[in-house]
Amino acid sequence: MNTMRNPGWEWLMAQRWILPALLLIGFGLAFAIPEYNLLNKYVQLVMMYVGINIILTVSLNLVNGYMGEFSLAHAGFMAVGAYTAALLTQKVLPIADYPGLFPLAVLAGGLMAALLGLIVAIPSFKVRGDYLAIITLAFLMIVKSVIENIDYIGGPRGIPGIKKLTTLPWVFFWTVATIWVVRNFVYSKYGRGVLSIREDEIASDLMSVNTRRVKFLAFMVSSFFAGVAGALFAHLLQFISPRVFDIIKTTDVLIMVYLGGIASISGSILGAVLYTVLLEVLRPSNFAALVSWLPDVIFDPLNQYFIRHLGVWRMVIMPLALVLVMLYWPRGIMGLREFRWFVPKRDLDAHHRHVAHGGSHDAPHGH
Amino acid sequence: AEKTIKLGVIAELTGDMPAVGASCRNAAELAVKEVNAAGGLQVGKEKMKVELVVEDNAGKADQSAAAAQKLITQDEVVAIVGPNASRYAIPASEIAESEKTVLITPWSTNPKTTMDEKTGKPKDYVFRACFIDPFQGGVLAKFAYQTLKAKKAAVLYDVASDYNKGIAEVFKTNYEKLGGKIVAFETYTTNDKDFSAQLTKIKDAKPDVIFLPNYYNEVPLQVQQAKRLGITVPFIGSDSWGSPELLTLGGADLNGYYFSTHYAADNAAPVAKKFIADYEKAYGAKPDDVAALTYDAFGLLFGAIKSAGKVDREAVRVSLSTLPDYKGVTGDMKFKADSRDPIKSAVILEIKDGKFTYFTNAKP
Amino acid sequence: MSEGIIYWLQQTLNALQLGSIYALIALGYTMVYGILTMINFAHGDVFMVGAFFCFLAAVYLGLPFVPTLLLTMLGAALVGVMIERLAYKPLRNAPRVSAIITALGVGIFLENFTLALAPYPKNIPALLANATWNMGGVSISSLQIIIILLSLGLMFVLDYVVYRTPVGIAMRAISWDKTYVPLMGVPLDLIISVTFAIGAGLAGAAGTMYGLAYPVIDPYMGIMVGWKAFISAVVGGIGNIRGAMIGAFILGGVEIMVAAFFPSTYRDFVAFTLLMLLIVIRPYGILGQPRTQKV
Amino acid sequence: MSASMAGIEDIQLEVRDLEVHYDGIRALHGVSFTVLKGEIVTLIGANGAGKTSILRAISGLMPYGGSVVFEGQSLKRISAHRIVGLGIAHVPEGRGIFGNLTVQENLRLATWQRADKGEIAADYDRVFAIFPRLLERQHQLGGTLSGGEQQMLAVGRALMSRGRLLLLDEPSMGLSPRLVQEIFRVVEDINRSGTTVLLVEQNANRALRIASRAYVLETGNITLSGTGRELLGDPRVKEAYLGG
Amino acid sequence: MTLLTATKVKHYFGGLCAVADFNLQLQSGELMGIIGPNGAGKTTIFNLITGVYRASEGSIRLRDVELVGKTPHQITALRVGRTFQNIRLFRDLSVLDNVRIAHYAQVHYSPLEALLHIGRYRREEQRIIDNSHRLLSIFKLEHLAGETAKNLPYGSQRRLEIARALAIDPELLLLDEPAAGMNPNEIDQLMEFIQWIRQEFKLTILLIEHQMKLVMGICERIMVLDFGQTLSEGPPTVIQNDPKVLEAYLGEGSIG
Ligand SMILES: Nc1ncnc2c1ncn2[C@@H]1O[C@H](COP(=O)(O)OP(=O)(O)OP(=O)(O)O)[C@@H](O)[C@H]1O
Ligand SMILES: Nc1ncnc2c1ncn2[C@@H]1O[C@H](COP(=O)(O)OP(=O)(O)OP(=O)(O)O)[C@@H](O)[C@H]1O
Ligand SMILES: [Mg+2]
Ligand SMILES: [Mg+2]
Repeated sequence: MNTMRNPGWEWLMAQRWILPALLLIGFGLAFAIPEYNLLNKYVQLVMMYVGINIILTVSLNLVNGYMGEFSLAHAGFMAVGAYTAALLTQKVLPIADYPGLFPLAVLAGGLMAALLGLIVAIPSFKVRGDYLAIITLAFLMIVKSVIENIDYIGGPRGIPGIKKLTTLPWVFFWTVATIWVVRNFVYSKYGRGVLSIREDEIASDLMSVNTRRVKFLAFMVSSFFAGVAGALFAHLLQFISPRVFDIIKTTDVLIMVYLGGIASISGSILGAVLYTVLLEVLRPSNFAALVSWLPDVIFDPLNQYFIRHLGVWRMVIMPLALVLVMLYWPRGIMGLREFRWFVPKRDLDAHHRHVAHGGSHDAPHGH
Repeated sequence: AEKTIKLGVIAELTGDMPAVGASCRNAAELAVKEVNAAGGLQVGKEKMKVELVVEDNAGKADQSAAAAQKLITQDEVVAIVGPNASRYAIPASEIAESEKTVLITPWSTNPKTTMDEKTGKPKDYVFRACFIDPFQGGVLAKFAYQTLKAKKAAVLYDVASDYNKGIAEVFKTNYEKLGGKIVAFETYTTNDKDFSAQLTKIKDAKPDVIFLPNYYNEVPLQVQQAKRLGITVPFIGSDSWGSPELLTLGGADLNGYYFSTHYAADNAAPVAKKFIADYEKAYGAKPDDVAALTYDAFGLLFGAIKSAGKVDREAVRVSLSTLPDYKGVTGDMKFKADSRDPIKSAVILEIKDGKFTYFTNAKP
Repeated sequence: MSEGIIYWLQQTLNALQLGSIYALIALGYTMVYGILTMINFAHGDVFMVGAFFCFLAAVYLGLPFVPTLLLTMLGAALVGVMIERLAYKPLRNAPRVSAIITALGVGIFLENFTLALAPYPKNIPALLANATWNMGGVSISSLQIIIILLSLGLMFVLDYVVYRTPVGIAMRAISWDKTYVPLMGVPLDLIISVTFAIGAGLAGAAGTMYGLAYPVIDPYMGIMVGWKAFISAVVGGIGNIRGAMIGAFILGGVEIMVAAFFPSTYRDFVAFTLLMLLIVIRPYGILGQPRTQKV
Repeated sequence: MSASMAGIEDIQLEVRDLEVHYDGIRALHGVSFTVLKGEIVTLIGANGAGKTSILRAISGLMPYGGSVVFEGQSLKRISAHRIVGLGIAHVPEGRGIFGNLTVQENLRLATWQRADKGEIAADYDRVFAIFPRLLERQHQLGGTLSGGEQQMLAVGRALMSRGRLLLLDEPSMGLSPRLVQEIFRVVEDINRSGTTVLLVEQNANRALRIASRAYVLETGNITLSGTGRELLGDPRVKEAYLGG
Repeated sequence: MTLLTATKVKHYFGGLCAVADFNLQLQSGELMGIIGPNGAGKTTIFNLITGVYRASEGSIRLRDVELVGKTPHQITALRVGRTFQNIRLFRDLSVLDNVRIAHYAQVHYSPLEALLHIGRYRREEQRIIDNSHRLLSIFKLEHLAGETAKNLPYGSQRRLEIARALAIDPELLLLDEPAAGMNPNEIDQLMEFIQWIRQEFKLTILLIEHQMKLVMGICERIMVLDFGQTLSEGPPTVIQNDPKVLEAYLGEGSIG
């Protein structure tokens, strides 16, 4: 709460028009970039990954950060969304004739995932903590096993040749939609209910919060967007298989959530961007390009002995960086804090009604 | 500065199959070093040096696609070699196809890698250096039924792995077509180390032969555990056995078993002998089949670039698909006009005295 | 004996062996898990490092079984204590989940660091003569017996330590709330480090035994094993030594028996569904008790 | 008797200019006081005055500025568990019972630093003589005890560690009137048998009655001090802490 | 009019009988105290009324609604509010949010309206914020609205707990040892305060307390529990002199 007190920053955070403005510019760019090839396709692809990862991270944060559970099922929901959407576009919907039906497929993927979210939501009424973590893990394994055993959807071979329907504007749209909806959820009575469950479930129930309903909604919203992300992912990669959605995928999303910070939308965005971009930047050739301004005497040996081998070492450096970040910010970089841009004005005002002008801080835990 | 030819490699350096990635990178670097040592590649009138860009895909499908996209758009490579496993090769191949850049996967045996799902036709730009699953499964079924005279067979395979499952199923179909009986068709999941339940079941079914279309790091465990349970019938395997590591890991347990693969080191052409010696000198280990196939993928590429006479993606594609018979480490190969899968034959090796020995050539 | 019974007996034996292998790992896991109530993602990777130490000791130093085992345990314990001091201790007062994620990071680091040094799988030589006996169609190996006995023995030792000795009482006190533990005169840091050392040492021992039972090792071998240890510990009841043992046997039993009597393709599906039901029915594990928290 | 008149050897605990911070906010602003051997000294003060913080600092549970000297030895850089070994026992606010340990195990844990087996056995008897209820509940889990039983256990535990100085943080909180009387009686007994007591209490009336000396703490500063009787009669104390 | 009726309520924890035979008739508007030795089952009775535990036997009715079998939030929605013996605030949340959360049952908008911030959302949210501020200012906590609850001094945390309980708009308020950890002077203030909120919010209050000064000072009727059973019941003057109560609870001495 005290890291960002400089006046310039304060001023910036207080400008409510910036976010809508960024949104507009973002949409413009999302259309313009692929249209006019403003950035090369590799950068475009990475941008789409970033978007999908933001969707995953923000939605997982709802359960793992705001609600304080430790769900490992996210990749499972993603798989459900991916397979549902891919089957629709490949086998059911006449996508070839009407590419405009793609959003329907994505929506269906999300809804299917939300439906299966029940499998996790219902035990969560009774089971908490690490015991619930096991249930989510089991869910993930079950999803994987079921997909592997259905030959109609490719079994372990997966579904190749999915039409590439995911585009930068679509990714941008869904990313914004996710952020918007999750943010709305968080700043509603249900969102506060989720927070209170994290803090003290019994007290929450005794303060009139319908904890079942709240958990139910939180799991549904979370798994819905995981499904959406899966659907987009399938139509970007053009190939899915059960392996794509294994525990490693969940681990990636977990890292992004906790790196960015629990119970923070801005944190999740930050975490997803950092993690995804860093993994790409640390590619040997990218890294070499980044430091190519170094004089040859330094660059050449550096490149020869270190950068060229970064291929393996980047996976050593990444977790180290994660550990360091966690030691420094135990709740993640933006843990329990929020850029004020994301906080509804009403909430901001309510907390600062009697605080003298300017003596503010970032809203705690996003309120 | 002098002009260079940039070639990309996507390898599984980290993730679930790092050994495959390491072999692939090693062989790629060896191939390029040799060409450059000879002054470069003859393209048209000039000799051009080859520059290699190696990317890791971390054993992830999305990173495979990202790596492919990066190599093509950012590094502007002429062609790509890799990834090896089908589940990584497929997403990379989609990018290569839409970006009109040649991609040769050394080791992906899934038929779908080189096929366009929408049209059912082969992809234009995606090639492979190996044979495909149905071919191998057929070869092995015939070998088991006719050569080994086994009337009852059992299969144990990894149900979560596309490769294993693919071959297992082809084997089953072909074997039954020949008149054999599959008495047990058992599965496990990647990373399992204990197969006792399945093997006990297999023992109960009393097969004449057991087929293990599994990777060389799992096969020794499976064979050892089977022996411990008192199973005495022979085992056969597929090209995934074809790593010298199998012998280090499995030792004498594997003597007397057979598997199909791409080439036989002891019955190899001079190119192969030279490659094996060079590789051993450079890396202190015998090359496995991924290394050999990667080396051949580069051989194919070099040949195609040379005969194209210019460094141009489209030209490379055209000349690759019309390349006359290429004599590689893993045998002679050639692409048919309507296919991206090389015509090549398989060999059956026997494990004898802790060594791979040539047993027979096999055509389906 | 009829074939059916032989089959049954053999599968039961298989289940026992797999269960004890899981138990070997779960016991060390649950020690640390019990006192810090932290999902120790790195445990599986310390186990992996242990297996690699075993490989080094056996192959490069050419040591026989006992010194290899001791050296491995020592090495793993050192790694464990180092991890605790550098990565977990600074987070002792932070939310529980921070340490979990740090552990995850440490685990991935260990995996890939090992990978950078050893990209190819390694083979653990047979340090123990492994005799196999055939008893009326059921085969039993000496290694199997050793592993089963070892895990049982360890369970009793640990159970004694945790429930009967002052160190054990201190460990349990820490697991309840460490704030006031020093007021009892108990050196908190030391006890936690000792617990980590024991846990990691056990992981090392498990790595060795696992390496002997399944002699192919690779840098990622700890991931799945770590999850299984976690499952065992939770199913048995968090922090409960006997529970971890039972959890491990349940897991091993379910995996083997499902594969034995159903089509093996359904193994994961059935096993994990059963697991899910089990937790729903017993939300605090088999032997676990809800933390009595008065309202 | 005041601190300045006492001989050096009589001073058991000397606190000088104690400062404590929470998240950068200062909770104690240089508190100084002394406790002589054999005394009961009580600290009274409103909620949040900093009483608990003082005790926590003394027993090494939190970092502080200033100095704390116990029997001539500075406690500044000594870790909490060693301080127990030096002879300070602390019954923390909220009792700090280990809910998953039995009564007996809770008691046993407190003997961690002791090697004198025979005397430990005698101390068990002593504790059970003072709190017969604990004997009855020996094998019950600490977490299921009632509030009063937990308080008894907490004091019993402190006795087991054989401190020469006993820090008590609101021992009467949440207890029935009867038990409150009992606890105060036990505190006096313990004191009489030679243990110095530093007592923090809300129940100022009672605390002042048994105290040799007392200090009044207000928002991190000591504002008044004197003997128990003096303060009991002081109108300022009456108005602020003894109620109408 | 009888607000709360408990008949033959029993509760067991495993083998332990925490509440043996509890009967109560609480009149609307009454302020009643429950006292009794530690472990007598007082808190358990609050937990039974609010649905934290389900009574093993017997019936608890609020007017004519049976409470046994209902979940805590259902009971709370019937306008029963409570505080806790050990403070249970939402520690990491702001003071304002602590109070806002307790409005859950009174905020009327659907999940869809919440997800899209449409319809009744704005109006309802504003109403809740205003009401929360009203409560906070009554409890002199308004300037701390944005502060994290755990950073509040103990006394303020106690007040916040009561404010939060009032946010659910209770008719029946259950206070579990509100004076614990307060000095006699603070208890005096608390007594006045309880009486004031009782008027202001038209509350029926049931309170558990060990501070005799408070119990004897403001309760109209007192029930003494021992071993989960009623030992004595009556106005303060009677209770104070009941030998059974003296023996089991008050001890030889005085008040306070
Ligand atoms: N963990 C903490 N974090 C932040 N501030 C704290 C913490 N603990 C105490 N404080 C603050 O320090 C000051 C002194 O607190 P302390 O607990 O020492 O008071 P006390 O006199 O013991 O009060 P009480 O009678 O309520 O027990 C108070 O203002 C309190 O709010
Ligand atoms: N969750 C529980 N599990 C087991 N026993 C319990 C539980 N809650 C309370 N008890 C037991 O029930 C009895 C009554 O407890 P309760 O908390 O109601 O007492 P109380 O009258 O409120 O005492 P105090 O005045 O000390 O708060 C006690 O013996 C207690 O140990
Ligand atoms: Mg205090
Ligand atoms: Mg109570």
